[in-house]
Amino acid sequence: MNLSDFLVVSALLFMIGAYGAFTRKNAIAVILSIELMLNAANLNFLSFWRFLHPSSMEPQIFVLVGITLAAAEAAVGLAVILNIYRDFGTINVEDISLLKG
Amino acid sequence: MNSIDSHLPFLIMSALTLGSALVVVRVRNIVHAGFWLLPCFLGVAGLYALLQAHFFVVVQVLIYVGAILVLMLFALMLTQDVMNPNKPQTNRMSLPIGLFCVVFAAGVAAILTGHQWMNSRDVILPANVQTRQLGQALIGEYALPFEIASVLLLAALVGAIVLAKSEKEPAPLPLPSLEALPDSKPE
Amino acid sequence: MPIIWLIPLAPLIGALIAGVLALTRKAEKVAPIFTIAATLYSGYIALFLHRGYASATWLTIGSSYRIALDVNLDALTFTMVCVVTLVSALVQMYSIGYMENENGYARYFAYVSIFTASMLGLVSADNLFQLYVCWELVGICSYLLIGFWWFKPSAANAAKKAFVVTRFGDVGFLLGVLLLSSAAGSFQFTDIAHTMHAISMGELFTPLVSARTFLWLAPLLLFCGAVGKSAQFPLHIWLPDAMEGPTPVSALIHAATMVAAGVYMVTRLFTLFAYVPVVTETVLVIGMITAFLSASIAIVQNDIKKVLAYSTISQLGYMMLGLGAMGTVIAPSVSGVYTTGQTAAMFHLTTHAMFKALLFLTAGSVIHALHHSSDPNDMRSMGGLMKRMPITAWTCLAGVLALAGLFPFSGFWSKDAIFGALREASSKEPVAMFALVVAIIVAGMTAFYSLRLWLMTFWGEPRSEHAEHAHESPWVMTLPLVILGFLSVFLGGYLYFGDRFANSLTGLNMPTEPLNPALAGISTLVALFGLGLAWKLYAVRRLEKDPVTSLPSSVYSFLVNLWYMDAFWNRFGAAWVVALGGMVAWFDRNVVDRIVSGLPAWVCQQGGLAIRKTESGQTQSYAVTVLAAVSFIIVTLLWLTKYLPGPMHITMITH
Amino acid sequence: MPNDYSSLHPIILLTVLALFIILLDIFLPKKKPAFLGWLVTIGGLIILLIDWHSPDAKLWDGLVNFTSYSRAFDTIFLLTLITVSIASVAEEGAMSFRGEYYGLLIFSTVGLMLIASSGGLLMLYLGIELTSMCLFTLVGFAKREKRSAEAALKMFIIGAIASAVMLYGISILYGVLGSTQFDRMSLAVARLDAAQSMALWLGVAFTLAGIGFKITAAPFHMWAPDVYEGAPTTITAYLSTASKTGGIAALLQFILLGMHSALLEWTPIIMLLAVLSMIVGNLVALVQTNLKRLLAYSGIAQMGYIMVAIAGLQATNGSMSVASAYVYLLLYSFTNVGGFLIAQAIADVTGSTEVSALKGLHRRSAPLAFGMLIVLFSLGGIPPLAGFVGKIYLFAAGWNGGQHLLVLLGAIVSVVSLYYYLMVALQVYIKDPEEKSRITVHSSLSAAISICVVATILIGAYPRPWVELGQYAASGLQRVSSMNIARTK
Repeated sequence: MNLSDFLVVSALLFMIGAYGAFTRKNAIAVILSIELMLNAANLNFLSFWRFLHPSSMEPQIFVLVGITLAAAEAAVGLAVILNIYRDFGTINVEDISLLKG
Repeated sequence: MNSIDSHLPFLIMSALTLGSALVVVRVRNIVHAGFWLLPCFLGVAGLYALLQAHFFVVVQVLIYVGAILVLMLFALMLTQDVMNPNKPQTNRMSLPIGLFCVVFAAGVAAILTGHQWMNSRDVILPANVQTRQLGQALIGEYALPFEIASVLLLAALVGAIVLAKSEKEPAPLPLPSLEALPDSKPE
Repeated sequence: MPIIWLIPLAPLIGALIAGVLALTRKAEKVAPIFTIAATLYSGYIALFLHRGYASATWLTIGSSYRIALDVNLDALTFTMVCVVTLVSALVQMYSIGYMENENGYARYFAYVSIFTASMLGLVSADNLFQLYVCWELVGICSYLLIGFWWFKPSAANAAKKAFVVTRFGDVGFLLGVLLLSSAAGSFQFTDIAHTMHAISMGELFTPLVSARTFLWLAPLLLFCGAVGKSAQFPLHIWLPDAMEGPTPVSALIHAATMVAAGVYMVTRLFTLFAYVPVVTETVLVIGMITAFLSASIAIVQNDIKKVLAYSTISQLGYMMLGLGAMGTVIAPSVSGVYTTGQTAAMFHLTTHAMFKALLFLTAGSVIHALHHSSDPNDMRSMGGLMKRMPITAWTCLAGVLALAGLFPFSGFWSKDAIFGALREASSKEPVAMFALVVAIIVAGMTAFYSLRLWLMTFWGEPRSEHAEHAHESPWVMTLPLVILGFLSVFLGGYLYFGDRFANSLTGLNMPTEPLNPALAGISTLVALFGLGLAWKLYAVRRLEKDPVTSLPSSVYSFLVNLWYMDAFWNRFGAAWVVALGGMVAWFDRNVVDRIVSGLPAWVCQQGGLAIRKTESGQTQSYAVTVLAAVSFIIVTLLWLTKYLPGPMHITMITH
Repeated sequence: MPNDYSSLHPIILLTVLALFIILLDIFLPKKKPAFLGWLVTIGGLIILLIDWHSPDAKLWDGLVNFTSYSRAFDTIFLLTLITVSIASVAEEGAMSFRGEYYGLLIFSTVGLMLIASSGGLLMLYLGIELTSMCLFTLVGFAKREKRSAEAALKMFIIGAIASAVMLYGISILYGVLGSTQFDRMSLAVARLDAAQSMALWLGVAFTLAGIGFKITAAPFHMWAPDVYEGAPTTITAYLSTASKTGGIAALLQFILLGMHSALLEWTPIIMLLAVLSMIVGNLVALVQTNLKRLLAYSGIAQMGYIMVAIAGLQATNGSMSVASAYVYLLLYSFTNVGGFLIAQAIADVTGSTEVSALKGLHRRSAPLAFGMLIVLFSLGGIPPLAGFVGKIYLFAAGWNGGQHLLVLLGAIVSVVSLYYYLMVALQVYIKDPEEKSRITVHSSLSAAISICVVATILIGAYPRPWVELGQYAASGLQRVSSMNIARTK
């Protein structure tokens, strides 16, 4: 178990999240996937902190910011989706494409 | 680099994280997807524990599992009738995008593992000291980012209320749990 | 502030006053008083000062580039200022009558006055930057004035076409400006001339291209601008369409001044063109093609303004011929070389400005008289206007004969100066010999169509109701005609006999190249031949059918004319001229038009449509693009840094 | 630099202003005009004044740097906030949550100001996120309109993904460089063999996604046209100017402060963005029929022109590129806000933002038509308007930086762009109007439009002070950068 192992796990987690964000039809599932991506970034920060710069404070602050952001994004995102649900009667991302070209 | 003696906990935690993450992005029933997020977040918390970041283990469980996940589940319940779980829940591009993500992940992992990381150390400070230092930093050196993060949350809250509040009726379901958010913010 | 600044500024102030008057919509009628007074005042300052220089820094970019505003009143500029202010003032006076009942009366004068200011700014520039800015400004004014009658879709389209087509040339011009100024580290003409000299001596490195390439590329890029603005082949297509604008505008902008800006620019920067023969040869060949092509088209036109438009293009081609021929060098120096070709071109520019403005204004006078008719521009529905509009007819005849280059009218002297330059060049260059022959043929064609125009309009009997009831224009319109008519007759000879032109241009006291009697004789004969042919075909009482369109087997022409010669000319002369003209016109419409304004537009359009398809409205495909772009950047960098270290550093051209 | 915390005052005061307005609105009677926009204007002007009088400062060991650079960019942000707020007064009557509207707008400006004064990726990231978070809501502010809701969803999803990608990239950069503070980053980059460190460029590429999202440089531009079309027009105006300006400010800091010694490797990335933005923006704008979409694509192209100057950073030692980018952003803010506000004024009457709605505008409202003409000509780079001066300056910086081919391409696509600007001008001046009724514009909206149009003319006619402001901005960045370089040696 070393730094590389953690980095590989976080890279995989990030890409799984990205995959979900790109392919899920349900808008809420897209937000869930984005949360996975944010978690991957946080995991990265903490691994670097632990293995490379254990006395540095920056990664921890970044993780806090990341978590705050996740919470804020969840709140705004769900409100946006609720709004979409009211206007369109669906939350399928594919069906919401009035604007194009 | 082997101060953490056993590989087993790491393997279990990564398997839990990645496995449940895969289920989250693939499972058809969206509510199930929401519930599968729980072991995934717990797995990440476990990895944090392996990294001796105890404070963040707690925060991860509190915020993600306690607040965000509950919020998600509320929203899912609210809109679950919309999506028919018997139909595919992924769009047409899922196969090429999947391939792209696999290749990309492999590339990123290869570059990151191939890098010569400098001054890699094995020092582990006791966890309580870490938390105290963090607390001091948040009211000292990093007071500004901390405050800005709170402005960010406030702005998000205001925005969420504006968007979610319907023009006539009182606020719909997600709001009560939103208001719980600032309290659970790490102080 | 030195008074010299007022040369470009006075018309600008006039334009502002007219603009304010246009906004208030009251007292619109007094607008021309201000603009004409301002224009005349500019001309007066120039006459009064004669020479002068003023410069001010407008902007400093970075640490080295100084962008200046200058008024450099030297001999060349002096000539141009006189031409511009004189023609502009007369055209504005004429417009008082012509635009009397139009909407946007004051707006019109504001535009014309802005144009005058920009044109004066252009000719008094001492740096490429100001030249370029004014170059664009006159383009915009032209756009606004062509589209002045915006409610006509043809006018709107013509305005757009003029703007877009000239922009093609302007890209080249802009690139030339950038190339030269970055090499020189300055925009000033003298710095650039010295830089060019240093490059030719191999003393200086050039950006982007080798010194060898630079010497021909930079001037040719500048020439692109002249091709666009002076309507040279293959960008000439905008000028005939530009006739949609009010006729006085055609006289001022599209005959006398703006279209001559290209010729002026090449003259001003001629020292840059003189380093490599291929550059002047290009100018020569382009001028030759333009002169011949448009003269042949002019023969078959029925729209009075279109004939004049093609004639203008053809005459501008003449000026380019003169520039390209170079002739002999009068005054060699790094910063300002003077050749007989240059002086001939400027001489022709001056006389042409007078007689072509005159021709357009007479055409305008006719159109004004017929403006109730459905197509007031069509010469087939005119005829017999000489009795009804005598002043217009006689002044027009003066313009026609000047255009035809008949002795002793103005056009004769300046055209022969160009022929003289060509003859001098032909001893060194075979292509100039060929160009001389073509130029003489064109002179014959010019004489033919110009007299045809006059005869179809004024001779014989009226061929329509409206022509029968036409009246002479009011005095504000005829007075400018008389003044310009006078100048069209005498200006050329006046400038020639006093050795005035070349000397005023170079500032040196040297005798003008004397007229070559043989050459002058040939050109006069050819012109007379053209005039005679036109007289033969068109000087009839009732012109039932335009001879150039009639078939040789037409019984009518046999019976009426009785002259076998007529039929003979119809068959072997006019017929093939018409066929040739038609062919060239077809080529112009279908090939040149399509390639220049069609192909790039089509490519851009298709490219736009193709890229637009990626904008599918699917949020997730956008999201994929973000990560795909990230991966693409990573792969590119991997490729550049790891496996191919070469290209990375090739792309980085550093000073 | 002194350790003077009074430099924080503008940011603090702006936050307080936002909170004050949100609270004030609760006590104001609904359904009556409240002129909150004018309150924002007055507050904004006062804060701008305070900003210009606050000292240079480097706080918390370089977490934030207040320099002439941040001051100059704050000016753009605040001026845009002010013009957009003035214009929004016209909409106040029909708006629910107007207090929140202005509050969020101000919060997003706070975020932008943080970007411009950030001394590291931490504050940069927070600033970007604060701005985005406010804009997600503002874009969806017209809740009843499907298009607005859709725009909010699109911007949210792309924005959230971009921010996650960026955070991941920052984590890698942290791992490679050991810090996200610009001064320490540049120190570490100088020690590293930058060209050979793929992990570094991995981090850079990921981080760029977040910044590219803000700038809407191709290929990160995809969201912009849809969102611009769907969002309320005042918000589109803000989004297309201030938000992009913040992105460029972030990019310049990231490159020049954080990775100064790796400029050579940066150049191809910027060149790629420049080429793609110029081509995609201009070509797709050619085939647009909606004015807001057209301006969106033209905005993408304008970012490409700025990238041309930034690609020349290597050779010009930065200052000319930064100054020209700043001048362009300043004038572009006025011009583009003006364009969108005119679109808004027309949409208020005709209910349409299609280009065809402009038909015969000249006869329906001559001042509006004139304003549109100025905006279009300025965007097209026709002298003597602001856009021309800006473009010349940008291309001169690019040319001096050795990017001759990019400048060439820029000149060519500028010609293409004239075609579609003229097409719009044609509709305004040449075509017959479908309706003859005159268009009346709300007084505050017309005030905002006048500010923009006058500024566009003024900057073009007398560019020297604005260019000097650009050089002032560049000097701030230069100073911090040279301090970093000095530490490296």
